[in-house]
Amino acid sequence: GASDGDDSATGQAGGTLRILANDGSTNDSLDPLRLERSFQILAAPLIYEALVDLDEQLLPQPRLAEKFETTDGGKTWTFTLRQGVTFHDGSPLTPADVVASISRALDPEAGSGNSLAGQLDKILLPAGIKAVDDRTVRFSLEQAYVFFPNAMATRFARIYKAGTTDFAKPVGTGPFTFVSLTPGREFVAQRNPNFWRNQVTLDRVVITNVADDSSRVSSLLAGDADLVFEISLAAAPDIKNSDGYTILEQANARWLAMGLDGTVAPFDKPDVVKAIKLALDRQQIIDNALGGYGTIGYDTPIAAQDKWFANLPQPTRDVAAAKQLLANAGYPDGLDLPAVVGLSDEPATMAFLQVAQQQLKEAGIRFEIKPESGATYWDNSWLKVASYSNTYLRRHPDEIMKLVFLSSGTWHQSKLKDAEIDQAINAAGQTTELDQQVAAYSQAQRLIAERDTTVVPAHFPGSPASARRSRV
Amino acid sequence: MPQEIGGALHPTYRVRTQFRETLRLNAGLDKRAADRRAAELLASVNVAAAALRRYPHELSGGQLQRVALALALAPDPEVLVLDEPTTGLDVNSQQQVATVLRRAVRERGVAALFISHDLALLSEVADDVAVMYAGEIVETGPVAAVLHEPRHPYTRALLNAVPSPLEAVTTEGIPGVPPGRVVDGECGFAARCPHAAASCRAAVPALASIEDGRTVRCVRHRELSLTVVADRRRAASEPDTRTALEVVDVTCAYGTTTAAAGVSLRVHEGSVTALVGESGSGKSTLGRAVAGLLRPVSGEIRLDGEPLPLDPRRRTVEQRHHIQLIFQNPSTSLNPRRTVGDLLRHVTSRFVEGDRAARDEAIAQTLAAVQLAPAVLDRYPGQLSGGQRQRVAIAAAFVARPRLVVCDEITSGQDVSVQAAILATLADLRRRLGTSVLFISHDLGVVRSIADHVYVMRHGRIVESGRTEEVYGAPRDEYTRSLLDAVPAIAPVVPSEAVQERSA
Amino acid sequence: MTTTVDTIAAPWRKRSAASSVGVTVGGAALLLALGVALLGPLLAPFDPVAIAGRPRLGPSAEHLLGTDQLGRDLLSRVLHGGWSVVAVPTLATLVAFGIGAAIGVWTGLAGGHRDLVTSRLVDVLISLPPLLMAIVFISAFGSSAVVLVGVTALFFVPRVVRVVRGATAAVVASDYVAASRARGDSTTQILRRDVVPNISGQLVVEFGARLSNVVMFVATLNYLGLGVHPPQPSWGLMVAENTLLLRTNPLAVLVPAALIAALAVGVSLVSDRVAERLAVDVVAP
Amino acid sequence: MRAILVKALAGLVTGLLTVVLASMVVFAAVEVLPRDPARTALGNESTEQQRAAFREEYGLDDPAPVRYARWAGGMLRGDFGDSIISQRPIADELWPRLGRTALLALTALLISVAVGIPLAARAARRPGGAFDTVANLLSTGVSAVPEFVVGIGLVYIFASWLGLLPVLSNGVDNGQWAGLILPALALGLAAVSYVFRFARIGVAETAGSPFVRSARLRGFSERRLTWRHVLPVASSAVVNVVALNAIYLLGGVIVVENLFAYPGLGTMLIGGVRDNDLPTIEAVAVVTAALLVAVNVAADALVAVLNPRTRQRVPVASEAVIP
Ligand SMILES: Nc1ncnc2c1ncn2[C@@H]1O[C@H](COP(=O)(O)OP(=O)(O)OP(=O)(O)O)[C@@H](O)[C@H]1O
Ligand SMILES: Nc1ncnc2c1ncn2[C@@H]1O[C@H](COP(=O)(O)OP(=O)(O)OP(=O)(O)O)[C@@H](O)[C@H]1O
Ligand SMILES: [Mg+2]
Ligand SMILES: [Mg+2]
Repeated sequence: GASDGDDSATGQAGGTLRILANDGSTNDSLDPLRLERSFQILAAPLIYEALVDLDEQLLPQPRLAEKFETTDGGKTWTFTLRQGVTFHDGSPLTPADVVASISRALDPEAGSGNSLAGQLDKILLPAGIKAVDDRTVRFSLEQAYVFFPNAMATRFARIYKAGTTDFAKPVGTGPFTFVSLTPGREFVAQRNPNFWRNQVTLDRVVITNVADDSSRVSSLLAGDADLVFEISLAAAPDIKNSDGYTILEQANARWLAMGLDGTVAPFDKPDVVKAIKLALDRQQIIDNALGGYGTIGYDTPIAAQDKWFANLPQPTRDVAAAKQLLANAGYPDGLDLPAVVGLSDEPATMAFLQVAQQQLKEAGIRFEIKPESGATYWDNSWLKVASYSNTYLRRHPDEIMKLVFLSSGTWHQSKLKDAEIDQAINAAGQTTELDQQVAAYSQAQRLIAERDTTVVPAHFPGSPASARRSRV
Repeated sequence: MPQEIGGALHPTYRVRTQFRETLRLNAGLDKRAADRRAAELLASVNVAAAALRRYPHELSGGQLQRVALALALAPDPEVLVLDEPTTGLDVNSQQQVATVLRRAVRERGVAALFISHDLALLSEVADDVAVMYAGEIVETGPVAAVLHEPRHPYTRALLNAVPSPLEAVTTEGIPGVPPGRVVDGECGFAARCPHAAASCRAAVPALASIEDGRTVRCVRHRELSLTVVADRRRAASEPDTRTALEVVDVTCAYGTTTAAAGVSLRVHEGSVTALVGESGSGKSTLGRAVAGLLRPVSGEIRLDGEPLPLDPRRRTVEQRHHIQLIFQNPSTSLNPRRTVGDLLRHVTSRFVEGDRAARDEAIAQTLAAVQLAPAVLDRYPGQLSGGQRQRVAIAAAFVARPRLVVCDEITSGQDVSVQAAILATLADLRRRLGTSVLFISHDLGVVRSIADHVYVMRHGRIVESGRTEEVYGAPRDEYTRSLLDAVPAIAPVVPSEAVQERSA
Repeated sequence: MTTTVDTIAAPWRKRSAASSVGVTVGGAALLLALGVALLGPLLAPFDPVAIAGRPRLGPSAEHLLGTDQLGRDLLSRVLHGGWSVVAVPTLATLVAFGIGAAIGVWTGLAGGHRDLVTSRLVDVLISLPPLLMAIVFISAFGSSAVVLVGVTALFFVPRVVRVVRGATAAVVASDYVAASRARGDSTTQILRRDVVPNISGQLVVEFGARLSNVVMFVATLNYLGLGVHPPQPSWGLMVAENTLLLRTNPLAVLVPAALIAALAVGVSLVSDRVAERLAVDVVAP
Repeated sequence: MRAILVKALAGLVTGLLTVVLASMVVFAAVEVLPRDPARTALGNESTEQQRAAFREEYGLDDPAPVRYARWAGGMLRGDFGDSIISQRPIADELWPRLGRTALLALTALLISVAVGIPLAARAARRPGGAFDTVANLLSTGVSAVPEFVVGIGLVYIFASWLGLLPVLSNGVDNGQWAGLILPALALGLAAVSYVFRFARIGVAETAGSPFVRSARLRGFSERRLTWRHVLPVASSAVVNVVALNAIYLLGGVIVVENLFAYPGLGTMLIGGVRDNDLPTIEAVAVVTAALLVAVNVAADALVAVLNPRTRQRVPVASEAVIP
């Protein structure tokens, strides 16, 4: 899945796979509830597995659970565990392990606020998790939730041995067993000979943290590494043109967002927001800011190639129309926006802002870029200032729309209250029928693109979490 | 042994290491043999073997020079070249080195070439002497003969410039400056020679052999009779006049170090009073107190009977005006970034009454008195020769027409001929302006040639005082006597008739 | 007796071969860097922040140095990018000098306890590593030009104080100042006539040495992302921005890097020469 | 001997003062950082109560002087506190990194001395000659190129282009010494030019001094003169320069470590700044200041050994610094 790295390790039989990550830190830990940076997020799926995997379309597929079903429209979910799965210590996987792992994820004390606990807040109580027999776990929800299996695929829902409290030597069921972890520097895992699914060909995986962009690329090209995460998109063409290298593209792993507070001037004038959306040359953003990798954004979190896509008309640049809109809004000579705070840890965001700045300038819309590192961005600017920009990971529409576009969403960027949007988002959860869900989300997308102030110029490939913390 | 004391030894190795290294290379000696030999060598220069364990910086200047001599003797050389081996040493150390050298040379049969400025020292050390001028040997011969009967005008002029502690003599500078290089086409000394004739300018004279194995490079050596040195004896000092400066029971201290304790002295109007003594005896300290650079701890300083405030900052302009100071080293006592004119104008604007024209007049007169051309006014000190610089310093002191000038070692560090010229200038100015001079020096010869009164200082106290001829003639204090004994001097010759030029 | 050794190096003394090559090379480098920095904005063919073409183009007739990752004209960015590398260090050095020289002269003149206390304090302040402190400060106050100048100046003040104090103290201990004192010159007069003219040479040398240091210091801060903000061009930042282009278009990195080096080298070689002219002994760059 | 002791004591006192002042400056600077350590540690979704409890636990609400005293007192006992991020004792992380940074710096120093001194000896043989002129210009040039440029250049040449050396240096603990070469070179190159310049001046001056001339008269070979008579004297100037410049080398260390992912104090510092890990920033800064003081004291001692005459620092013009 997009957010959970890739365990289908590539490479020849035997040997060591050397991976470089960029954001290791001294608090790296393999506690599944503390997975925040890509360094850990890359390491964890080698050790642990979840009940469910998400496929390319973000639809749940069996993993440790052989099958999962609801009989009452989403209020009760029954998961049947796969047989013959053993932990790295040789003990078999049992429903008790699932109960323990998921219960702990819901415990605010243990998880200090992981997003799974937030997602299932007031929906699943610890008492609602039961081992039915030696193969079955039943989740009794407080209210119907048709997307519950998606929740069981997130990185916080991974299964480990019941009773584990210290994750210094983590034990899971994954394709590799833990060897060592030096926080902020290095993670080493070796082949799990008893892996249930297929024969693992690699002997070892070493994930190393290298903060400097160019050093990571240089190491890759110098043969010091096999797989590098968080390659600046600018370097990608370079690598692609070198012999023996491929870029593993995940077409729409991420999306760029510019958040505008719709309750303050000038973003409280819909024409201004429309003018901004019109003045952007989205293809140029992809070409010049994203190294040519990416697809046009329709100002919604759903990319065109997604199953859920609403088939909206493609936004095209129209500077004249934008100027006209500005004039209508009372800015015939253009206007100066409040400074846009950009998350400086993300090269894509900073590149986007610099290109967008030039494009908007042509329409008379001027703004300054204020870079801010993740250390303060999330606390001081995100959702707080009038305009800001960062990227978000691709998520299931249910999850992302409820977070960002619902009036009561915790990441609600526009701050506008729109009952119709809320209703369209909630409608999708009323049914288990995929077609009806798609229809509801299409309606939501149309409304969001039309009314919400959030600008989504592009979706682009990328590995997870260059932002420091797992906001995304 | 190169010029500059102490530099001949490596600063970071012990003396023993340096002997071992040298002896192993030159004589193939092992450690123990080398140490034995080193001790012998040291003994031959009167240094205890304990010095072997020392680093060079732990030896005194005299010891160091003797150790360096021993080290130079270690490879058993046949010829020893010594470039001013005693310059910078005090008179006692000079004596020791000279003695040791003579002995070593005699015992080992080494030939030594001893390069020196100090004619008096040479007269005690050397057998033969060669005099150089402008890159040429101008005269050679046995030392006694050359120094007593110079045949070259330069040698004679040089001898006339040397003051003597043995008798009160006037000294004479040589006009002009040495060319500093070989002069082509004429006698190198012609430009400064009082006897230069057309023939001197025709070609470079050849070195001619004369009697007693002597040689001389002068075309007129037959015509000139320089065998007799002019009567340089100076007139007896003038009778005492009234007191200009009176220092009463002055004590000076730097923090806890007392540099002068209860010193009293007086300087008579229009006379030169000298303050002599070994290095560190407190001479400069006293001079600085008088000149107002230092606040004495106690005592009284009176100028013309009027007491000066102890705190020099409280002196009035008038009081500052009447006491001026000249430092030893004009390179450091003149601001290198100010022209001579700027300095003199600054001084006159402060101390000379009258308008601008009057001040310029005072400057012009003073410059003439110190024999400097008005062109120097636009020069920076760095563009002047050492002698010229010292004249500028003298002019800066005298241009104010002070009552008293304090001269702190104003001639040490100068060439003898320059020194003589400066002393003459000083004497001339003093006579003309009636200025009193407090003359601080450790050169007993210079003092004898210029001072009317002498005070001898030791360890911050005056140990002896009196009129110059009395102190030099019959020193009462033990220390004064030892000082006088140690000074090398050219034995005086009985003067006869004045210089005669056979052909005028 | 020896003749007086001329301790004052004279303005007219012959210069060495090394220094004459040095001043030629240094002067040329400095002129080049300054020329680009000051006149560059007038010559730039494109707006340095505008998207001028496809990204990552190699050198061509239209884009002489190619384009960067965002498609901006690299030549225009180079031509505009020197301003901050010249202005910030110059300003910072001037500020450091204004403060440092004043304190240095003051303590050097005063001597005594005031001097002792200041010297000890300076010893201590000098031991604080500038880059480390700058990182801490800039992450505290943000990285506006004002902060950059302030932080840079702050860490170079003690260095200036030390040199100026030393020079002043040497002058104050000299006989000619003693003579001025005996003459009754006021402190102001001594300052004007004796101290300032005699330390000005060292001040110039020190200024050159500091400036050269500060250029590199500021470039390094820019490189670490603690200086100028994108999209404004700056040579230091350009080296960081374009590192990934090194393989395909080395000029994108080499040109700004070379200009930084030219500036620093030029300043240091030329100030060496000025020092020689002013007859101050230079031991260090 | 007493003079040496007094000097050493004075040096030590100044050193201690430096460390104390450095700790105060760092503490004060970190104090004004507009960040909430509790939020950093607990994450954005933590509740205000949780954060308050955290502040309580770590004493973050106490007045600044109290916190400073507690923190400084801890450091005196070798306790740098816990990292707010990892919740582990900082000392556990710090000491190994200090060792590795020292290793990097020493290697760089070794390179600079091994290259700089022979070059200097060669150049000083004929001051003003062609070799001297070229070497001088080169050294000025190299010293004016920031470490990050040198580092990038080295990577480009040796790793990307020639493929001779690895880019990453994080394997030094496991004996992958090759990784040390490029960072040490990047750091050492700037130092080479300084060592070269000062050694050259020292050698040229020493070579002209009377003791060398008289040693030559006593028959020593030029080679022996250079290595045994000239260099020991010239080297004390170099030692001083190196000590004075340690502070600037340190700036280079920060840049170079980050460029090569070297697990030393520099990466720890930048990581701490990125993570808003105040105790880590403070600890690194103070330890670094202490390290510099130690280097200077060591340099004094070394100079005393090399040069018995001075038994004190040869005064080197204070502009002798590497930026
Ligand atoms: N290394 C040098 N380069 C150029 N000129 C020199 C050098 N050494 C000496 N000279 C010049 O050669 C002349 C003779 O110098 P030398 O050192 O032989 O004089 P000296 O008689 O020993 O004088 P002193 O008594 O001052 O030692 C002087 O004019 C001097 O300026
Ligand atoms: N500025 C000073 N601070 C401390 N002690 C000093 C200072 N100047 C001189 N002294 C000490 O005071 C004593 C007398 O020094 P002074 O300079 O008066 O001697 P001097 O007779 O002029 O010697 P010299 O012939 O060497 O010039 C010496 O012991 C000297 O070390
Ligand atoms: Mg000589
Ligand atoms: Mg004296």
